[in-house]
Amino acid sequence: MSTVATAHETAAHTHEEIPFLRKYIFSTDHKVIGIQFLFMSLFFLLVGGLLAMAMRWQLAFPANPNAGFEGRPLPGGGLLPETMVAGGVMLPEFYNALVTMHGTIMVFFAIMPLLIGVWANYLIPLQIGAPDMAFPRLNMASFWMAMPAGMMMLASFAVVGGAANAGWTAYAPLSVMPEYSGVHLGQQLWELSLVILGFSSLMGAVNYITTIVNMRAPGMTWFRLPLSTWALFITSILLLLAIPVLAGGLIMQFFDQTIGTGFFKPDDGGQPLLWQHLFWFFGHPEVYILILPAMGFVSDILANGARKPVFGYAAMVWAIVGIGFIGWIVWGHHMFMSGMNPMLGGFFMVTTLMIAVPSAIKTFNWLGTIWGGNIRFHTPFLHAISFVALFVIGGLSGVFVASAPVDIPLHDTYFVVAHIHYVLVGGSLFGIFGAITFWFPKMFGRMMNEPLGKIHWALTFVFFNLTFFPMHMLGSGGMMRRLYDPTQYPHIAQYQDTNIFITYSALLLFASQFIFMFNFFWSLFRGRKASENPWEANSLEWTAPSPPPHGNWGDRKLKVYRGPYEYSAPGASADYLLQTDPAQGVPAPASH
Amino acid sequence: MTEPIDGAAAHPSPNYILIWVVLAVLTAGEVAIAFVSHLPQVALILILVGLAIWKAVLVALYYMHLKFEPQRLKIIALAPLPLAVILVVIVLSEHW
Amino acid sequence: MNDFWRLPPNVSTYGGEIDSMFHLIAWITIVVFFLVEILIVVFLFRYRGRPGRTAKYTHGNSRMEILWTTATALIVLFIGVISRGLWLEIKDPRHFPQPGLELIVTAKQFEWNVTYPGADNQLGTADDFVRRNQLHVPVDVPVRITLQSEDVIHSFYLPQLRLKQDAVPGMHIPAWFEATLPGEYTVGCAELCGLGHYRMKGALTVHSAADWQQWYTQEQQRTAAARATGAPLAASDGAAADDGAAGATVLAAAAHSH
Amino acid sequence: MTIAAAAMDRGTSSFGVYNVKLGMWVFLLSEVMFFTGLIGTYIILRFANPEQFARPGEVLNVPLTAANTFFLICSSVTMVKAYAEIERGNQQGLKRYLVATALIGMLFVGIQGVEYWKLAHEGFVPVAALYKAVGRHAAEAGEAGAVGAAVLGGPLYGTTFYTMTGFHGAHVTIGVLCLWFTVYQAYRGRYSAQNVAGVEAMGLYWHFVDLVWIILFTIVYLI
Repeated sequence: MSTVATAHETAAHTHEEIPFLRKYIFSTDHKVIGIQFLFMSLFFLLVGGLLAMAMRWQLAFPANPNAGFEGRPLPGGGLLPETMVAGGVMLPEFYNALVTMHGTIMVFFAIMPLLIGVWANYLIPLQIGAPDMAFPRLNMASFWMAMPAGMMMLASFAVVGGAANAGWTAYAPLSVMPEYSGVHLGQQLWELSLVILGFSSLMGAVNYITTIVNMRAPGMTWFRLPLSTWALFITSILLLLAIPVLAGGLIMQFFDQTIGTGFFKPDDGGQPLLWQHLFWFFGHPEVYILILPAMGFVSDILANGARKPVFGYAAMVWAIVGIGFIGWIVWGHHMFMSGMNPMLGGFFMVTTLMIAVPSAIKTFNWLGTIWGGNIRFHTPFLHAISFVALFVIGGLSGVFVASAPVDIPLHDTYFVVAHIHYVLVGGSLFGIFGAITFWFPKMFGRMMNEPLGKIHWALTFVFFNLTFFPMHMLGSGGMMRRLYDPTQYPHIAQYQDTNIFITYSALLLFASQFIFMFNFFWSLFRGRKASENPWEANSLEWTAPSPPPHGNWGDRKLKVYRGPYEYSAPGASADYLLQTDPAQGVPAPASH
Repeated sequence: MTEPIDGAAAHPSPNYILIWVVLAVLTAGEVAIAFVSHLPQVALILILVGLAIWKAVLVALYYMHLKFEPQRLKIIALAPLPLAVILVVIVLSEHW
Repeated sequence: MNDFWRLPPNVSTYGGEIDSMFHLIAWITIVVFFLVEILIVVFLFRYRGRPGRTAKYTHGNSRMEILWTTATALIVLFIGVISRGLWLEIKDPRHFPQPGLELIVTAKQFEWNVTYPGADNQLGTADDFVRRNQLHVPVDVPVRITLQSEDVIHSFYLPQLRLKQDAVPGMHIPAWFEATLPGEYTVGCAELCGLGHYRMKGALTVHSAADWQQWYTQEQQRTAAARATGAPLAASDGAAADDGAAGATVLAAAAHSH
Repeated sequence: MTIAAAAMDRGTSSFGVYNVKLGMWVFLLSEVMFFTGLIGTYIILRFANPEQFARPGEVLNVPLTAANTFFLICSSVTMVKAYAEIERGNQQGLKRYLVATALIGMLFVGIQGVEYWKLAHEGFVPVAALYKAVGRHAAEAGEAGAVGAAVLGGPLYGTTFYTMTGFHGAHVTIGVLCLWFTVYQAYRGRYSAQNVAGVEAMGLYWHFVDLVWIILFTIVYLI
């Protein structure tokens, strides 16, 4: 935490001294909690990436003497115990554990906290003009539940039987019957960890919703909120209503394993499909939880880079609301092949395709936002526009799998893997990189290095596409997901060179992230000092000092006069106009 | 923008004891209907669920003061109900 | 475009329709893809920041927004409507064709056991026989399969026939296909089912009509002979636990659930 | 904390509902979804396996639970009375009714414990492999009668019953703990006619738990 300490030196003198522990560890300041989440989730992002690298190695170089593939020992595999890697060869059960933990850690402990734990905490009070969250202590508890949950998840690698290996979707009965999976304690730790994390998210969601509803500064009407805050608001509602259903299901799984109830065990009359319904009823809103906040950040950053108001602000808001709402009635598209009633499949197909409408609204409005702009190509802007370019691919590949008959050959193949990674890495992660590079100066009072940032962006963009685009073709070629050894099947083995190519690209993609890591820590200490408003942006956070002190604006009373995107307004003295600027003589926009 | 906060004295005090009596009578009625009457199964279920919802609504409206809250809070309070119905009805429809 | 997408060669009746649908969506999405990506690149170049110019001050254009919203809605509605018909044709038991052969496929870790009806052509009788990981069917005959699982969820995947259907313990799920070309094809598992998931594969043999009769009769005779002597069939023949009569309960349950 | 605290408790609100109350309502919405998952699971499993569920009263002790239901309703009225007293500034009334509510809540949990104890002895357990409920009447006829009696219902009955009522019971237990904390705060004089937030939030939670029980009692015991 010493890094945080340095960054907050400037904040310290404006306030009475708070003891170190209260200030940086058990802090109730929403900004410190946001930064704590940032360090935690970046750590898990690294762990999740490492797991992926191990998987990719196995996929590229499996040993299959029958098919003439020699295999190569996993680098560093000798450090792992015999239960994971035996004689340099990764065991299939360990591969399955990697698949499971990569998915779980990335979704629940990297992307979710990076989007929500970090930015909802950091941005909401700053963007709505509040001194802190509605429930600061609840906020602290939220972080201090997420942390042990993550440790528990990691610890499950070390227990007898290994970590959970039934996939991040934990389909019953594989997940609940150790006699089939070989995993006892690992799966239980997985369930408990997610229940605890769910609690943490729930506390966060209650806090975010109450704060946004109740604590906006005078003049900050709903339609003057930055789209980041709007997206985080809808995301919080989705979290609030989806997480408890998952928690209920997880607890039932836990009971099935520990006390021997029969919820998901067919022998007792329980239903494996019921778990899938509960999981995806949570899981599909979860997918939007993982993308909506990034959409919000991207809207903020694009408008800032293009020096233009967001195109169709109201439509953008309603599209977020629409995605959030339709997201509740599409979960069955994950279950097209599950043996669910085919009539239901037809229903879910139509609702799923409808999601394309709000997604298209957002995409075209982003295009409209950069159209006619005066674009500044700063690193956050490059990440944000990459988000748009890659989200389009993720959205379009979604149309294939949304169409139920086309999903028949594509379901559970690498096409789906490509689709989810275009949305979650090409979409969410680029949005996150955009957000980190954009708000870093506000968080730590120093600028990140621009040239390094651009190199990182370019390499990430190139290697991301080289890694994930070929997966589409592997999938339509019939390569199943979660496959320990693709060379077992002749129709996949013929494309092994593609798998090797993907692995090399993935290694380079992973390596490129060290540039970001270096830039992040170097800038933390050595970066150029940031001014209050380095990007010349409009929203309220840019009126507070960088970094803002505890309480954000001190005794200053904020009043909001306009929306957050009044860039290049005629009559204004600069090409931006702060929301707090009374600016006499500048005509108010006709609509919101 | 700033409206008066819903103050302690802002709403009338309903007759809590009367509500309590109604709840107790409805509970007794439910048990009676379930065990004494000889209605067909479907009618029985409909009546019992109807009575349970009636009781739940009484608690929400009076004990939880929803009746005296701003319209916005009422809407928020009802928000998850459609989702609850969607989940149960769609999963149930598999068995028809 | 098959080379680009690497779709495995299709050998089933409805596979062609799925592929057409795939390509239709592919073309629509490719057009949208290029439209959006080219616009991004053009805008980035055309509106790059230069000193002295100002950005357009506009908050949107309702006509444009309504236009692209409606266009998107119509396109996805079109895809939805034509997809739905094809979907029900393939997956809704009420639309299944009259089967010329009925089989039971029982999945377990990590093998596919196929139950064939014996000489009486009826499942659930004593002369049923089971072959492990060997699915044999005649060409040009609709085959109806009842999928079930003994342990966890598996997914019955025939890449060249464009068929995929989960096998769920406790359920008896119907599926059908009609192969159009004799040959050897793949049976795979598409749902993570445990440590042996990757090797849970079988062989699908599509026979010409004559070959089929020969294979089918031969297997019936082999089974009968083996049962008469009490000697188990060699494992290399792909013979599994010989529980012909067990099929009866399966069929009864399948009839009940649909 | 100090900076935030002033604005937090009953801070200015553009919505018309102060933070603690709004937060509690928002939290209760997620509770609705939690119980939807549990009750929905029960409905679905019962619909799919009607033979696994005994008729009302055969296994479960309805008279005892009906009495317990009545007690929970009583605790709701004492809770709302506590709130009404502090709204009028009556500290004594607040304390009296809060203590009554907490005691009745403990009574409810106690009776539920007794119910579980007896049911478990009659073979009605959540563990699927050990389920052998013979019903109250066979069990009351003594060991001899119970041995030969047919098992009523199936493992899913025990599984769902204990999970649903158990989670409700856990909510009541947590509520009782919070109630004692509220009592403690009341004795420290933390509440007044101007400061009812804690009592009102406590009340909302308590009534919600009561409301869930009203639904559970009907669905689990009477249908």
